[in-house]
Amino acid sequence: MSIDTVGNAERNPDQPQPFAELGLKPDEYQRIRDILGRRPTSSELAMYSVMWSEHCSYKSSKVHLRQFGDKKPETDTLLVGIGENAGVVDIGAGWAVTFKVESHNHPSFVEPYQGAATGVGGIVRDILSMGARPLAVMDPLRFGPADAADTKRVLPGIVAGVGGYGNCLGLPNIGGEIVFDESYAGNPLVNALCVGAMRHEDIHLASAKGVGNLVVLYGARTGGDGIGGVSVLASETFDADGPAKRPSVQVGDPFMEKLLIEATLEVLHAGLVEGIQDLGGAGISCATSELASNGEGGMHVWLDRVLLRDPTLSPEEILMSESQERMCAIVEPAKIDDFLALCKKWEVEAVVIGEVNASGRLTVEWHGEEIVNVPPRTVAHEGPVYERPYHRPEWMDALQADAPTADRITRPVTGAQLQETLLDLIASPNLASKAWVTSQYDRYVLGNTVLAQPEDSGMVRIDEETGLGVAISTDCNGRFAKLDPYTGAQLALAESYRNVSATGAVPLAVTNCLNFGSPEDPEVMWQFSEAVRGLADGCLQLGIPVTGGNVSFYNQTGDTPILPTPVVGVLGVIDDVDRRTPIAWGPDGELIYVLGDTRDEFGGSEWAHRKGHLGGMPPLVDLDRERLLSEVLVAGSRDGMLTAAHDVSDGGIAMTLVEMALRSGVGARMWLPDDADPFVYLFAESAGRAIVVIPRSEEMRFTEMCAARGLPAFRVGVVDSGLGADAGFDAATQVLQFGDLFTVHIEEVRALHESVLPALFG
Amino acid sequence: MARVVVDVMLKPEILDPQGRAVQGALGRLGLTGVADVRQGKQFVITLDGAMDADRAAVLERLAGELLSNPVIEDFTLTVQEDS
Amino acid sequence: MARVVVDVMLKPEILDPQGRAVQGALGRLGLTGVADVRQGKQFVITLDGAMDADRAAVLERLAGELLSNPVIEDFTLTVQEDS
Amino acid sequence: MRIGVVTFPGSLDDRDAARAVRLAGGEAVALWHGDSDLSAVDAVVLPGGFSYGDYLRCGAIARFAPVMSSIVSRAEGGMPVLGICNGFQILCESHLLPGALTRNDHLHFICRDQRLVIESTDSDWTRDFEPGQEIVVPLKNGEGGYVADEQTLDQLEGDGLVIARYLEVNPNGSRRDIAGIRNARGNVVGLMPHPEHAVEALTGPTTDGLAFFTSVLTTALTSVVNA
Ligand SMILES: Nc1ncnc2c1ncn2[C@@H]1O[C@H](COP(=O)(O)OP(=O)(O)O)[C@@H](O)[C@H]1O
Ligand SMILES: [Mg+2]
Repeated sequence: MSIDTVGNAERNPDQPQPFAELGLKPDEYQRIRDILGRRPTSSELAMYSVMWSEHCSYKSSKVHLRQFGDKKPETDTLLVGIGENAGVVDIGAGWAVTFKVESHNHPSFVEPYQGAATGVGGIVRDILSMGARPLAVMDPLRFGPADAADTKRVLPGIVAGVGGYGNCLGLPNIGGEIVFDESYAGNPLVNALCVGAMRHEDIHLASAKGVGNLVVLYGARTGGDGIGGVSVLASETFDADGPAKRPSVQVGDPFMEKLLIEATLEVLHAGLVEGIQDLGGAGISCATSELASNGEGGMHVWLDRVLLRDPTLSPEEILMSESQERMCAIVEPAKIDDFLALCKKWEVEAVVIGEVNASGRLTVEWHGEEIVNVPPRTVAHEGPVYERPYHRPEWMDALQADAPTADRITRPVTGAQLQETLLDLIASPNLASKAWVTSQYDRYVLGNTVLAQPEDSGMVRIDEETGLGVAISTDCNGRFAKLDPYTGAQLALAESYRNVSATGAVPLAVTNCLNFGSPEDPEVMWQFSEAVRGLADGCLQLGIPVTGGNVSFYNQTGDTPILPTPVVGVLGVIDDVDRRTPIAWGPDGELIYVLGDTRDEFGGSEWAHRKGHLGGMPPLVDLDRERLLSEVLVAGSRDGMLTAAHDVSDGGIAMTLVEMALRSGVGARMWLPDDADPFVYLFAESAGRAIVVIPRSEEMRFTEMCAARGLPAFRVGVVDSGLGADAGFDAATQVLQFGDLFTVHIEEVRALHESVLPALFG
Repeated sequence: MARVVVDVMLKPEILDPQGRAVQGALGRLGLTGVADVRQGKQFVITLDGAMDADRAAVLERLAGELLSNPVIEDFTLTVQEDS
Repeated sequence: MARVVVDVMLKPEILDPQGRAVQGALGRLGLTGVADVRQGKQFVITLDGAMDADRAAVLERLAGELLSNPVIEDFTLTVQEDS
Repeated sequence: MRIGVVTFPGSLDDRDAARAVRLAGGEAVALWHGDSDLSAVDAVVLPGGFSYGDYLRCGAIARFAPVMSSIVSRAEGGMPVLGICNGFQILCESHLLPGALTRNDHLHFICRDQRLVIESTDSDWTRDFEPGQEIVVPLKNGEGGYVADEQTLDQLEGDGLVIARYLEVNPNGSRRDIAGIRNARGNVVGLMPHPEHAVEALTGPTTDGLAFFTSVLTTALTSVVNA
């Protein structure tokens, strides 16, 4: 096997190189030559090609993502902003929280279990690399139609993978999403979110500071995982036999990740670490170039010291391997023995692979020969930036004009028709109980889970002394985003913000995972640019900064992209988790109120989706109203005025009430406003609404607060466990009575709601 | 009665965390010089009646589609005709 | 180099839900007359150097103590001496 | 009273077990799998989790940890030991309790709030319950199906060694709905569900689990009085 050295590159400047196979455009290749003043070695080519890929360089999205910084609201809660592994938010009392969502879509389509498992593993290491103890995970998922054969293949595997990894790692799963839509057939989305916490003084950054400090690689051994494209380089340098087979799939080892977490937290707390970085996409190439360019600017690496799982790997492959469960730390020489001893305690292999220097270059050596000599910033941060063309699709006008009006789709009118509509929504895979999935996830481990599904947000306690905690929700209705990406992104933000507020937490910060089709399609690029603009404007208006996120492009089959799916995660803080607001109402006599205005809004609704229709405009978004609603929900929780609160979204008021009744097991009597169109009132998906439940003793105080602040509040019902007999059941039967229109039996509804996913996937 | 044994192993290039855990334990418990451990699955399938070409073809297909995951695993299939 | 294969199977009297699930699936996917399926584990252990009586004894012990649980499982151990 | 909580590589519920011990009024002492010294604890909890990834068989590798030799010999001398979930699996693998725990019959990991009936209250860990008391605690496992041969099962039942049984739903195919068992002396208890996750109203479905941990403190008091 011959090694392409820097000397060799200088001696043979014109040797042809397979840059195109590695995904580099001719001008990008030329730029590398210009930067280096010579042709790159094959190892350098490997590094540049992977670091300049869409996935690592954000070359198509960068120009748009800048808005998150440019439009950042005034805030003093952001301790670390966009650009690090994950943003860090101050939640008071010396505590800081970091959270981020990332995609693992394509790998999960190829191998559902391992793709999803390694997706969870990757985001957990991002959180760990900030110095935080990971506390919980969430999993926003999207699938093709629930009854499609491929959904039956991917969904159980993905769910088992999310659970298998998270459960074994000991992180509670506190929420997520499961949405079915035709557009995700062949393009399932697996987004994974992790949240972690640390004391302010424990925040760590990915930078290689301090000349003479050592670069330690620790965790799993390096194998040939995820190096698909780079094998072309290996095959050039290998003898006639060609390279050994390389795996196309990465296998996760959650046990190793658990050891990695414990070992990392111990070395951080012992003060043994100057800088730290996880290894994810682009492996050692990414970690060394980012650490070097964020630090003193120089680093030397002895690549042959890397512990290998597969001894046949070439240096190019080692540089690019995406083997899981690895971390990289910068350690002072005086502390290296203690560092290695703690790794040993946790049975984690560790080896010094490099040293920080002042050369301003990243140099890599392989058995005494120099194979890389580059300015690290050009690899890590100065990749190509594209201004991809975009334009509003011509079909948008027709799509938006095709509203689901009464003329277009017959609407239910009679009590029986309205009841049938409700039962159909309850049994739709998008609204049915997700317990078949979530019961495969441990939500109890660590003993700090205050809320998990089916509550509006996940909530975990961070400080056992004071009860300080955080709530997180992730949301996105891709149908809304298709009808209008700007508004759709804001609606995703609004829903997530509302969900966090409903639990009593004050929204503080935003993360996002932008799942789109191909950026080379100007129409997709338009959807993307509109979604980013909407989200950035929305965050500015709500006063909560974007702290990080992830972009996933190329989610499409042929020319058909997925629904634009900007998943938004909002994090809120609650100073005492003991006063969280759940969705279950309390005893008889408590009053049920709808907050906010209901309009005839069905564009992109679940009702229209059930009718096979997508068109019209999404619901109006009024972020000032969302903010007001949030303040009322938080104040209601703080002052002990609320027993329950639940945000109104998919399936409208009727579905929201059903979910509350199912959670509490107690019936209620509802009435409809005289002037209301029952169908619109029950099923419209207008934004900016929540249902709250108030003890009678608090009614006056609460309604006065709403009136004073100008938030519409309508009394629409009362909790009542004694309606069974009236409805023709025995007296103990719990029912939900919708005026004189219709009545549903709660346990029958529960059986229906819970039977849907088991029937499809059990 | 025919007996068919299908052994399924992770492909050599795929990480085998289970095998690794066993390897560590074997070493700690006194077995010297363990170079490698791989952990696989074994299916022992008993069929009524004799094997024939049709069933052999179905089995071969299902061993590669159902019993193993061709993305990460290899299988070997052995027919042991019983009395 | 010696190769040792340890096959571990649930005892016949212990219910094997995995085997049962596989049996159902094989039937649904077109294999006729499946009388029984049992799913076991297989360990392929590669040792540096040759087998000797000491190592064979350690292996035999660990196959029964570590690799299998005698309460519910049986094992068979096969040594395949390699070149 | 000092109650040790063992951390193996891959233990997950060790902090929770320690919290439960503290809430019950005991002193939680962290024990490390690699130490055979038990730091003069009066009782030990083997917590839940995936020791060594549970890659071979749950509890199979942990059983050989140095700390286990000390625990086995102290348990044989009467020290109270509670194994929860993975801890139960380790106790079976160590032969401190009969039988074994196998893959759930439905082949999925399951996390649910589980109703149980406490059948034996004369163990060191169940004294504070009423016989026949029904409780709800979380259950979460992938390999929780209790199996043993018929003779062992008959003997467990005949000798009153079943401490808890599943009610309403058998979540994993356990033989005879067994959720937990004890040894004849009553100091060693294995339990598949997780009482340490039902010790605070805020984070658990109930606080029913606390009585396991107060029981062992009561045991200690009684033995002091009797001594
Ligand atoms: N949609 C987005 N919104 C805001 N920040 C983003 C977005 N996508 C990526 N980022 C930020 O860009 C940086 C690089 O992202 P990424 O490559 O995913 O990080 P990592 O290398 O840690 O996996 C991170 O700070 C990330 O938070
Ligand atoms: Mg990162």
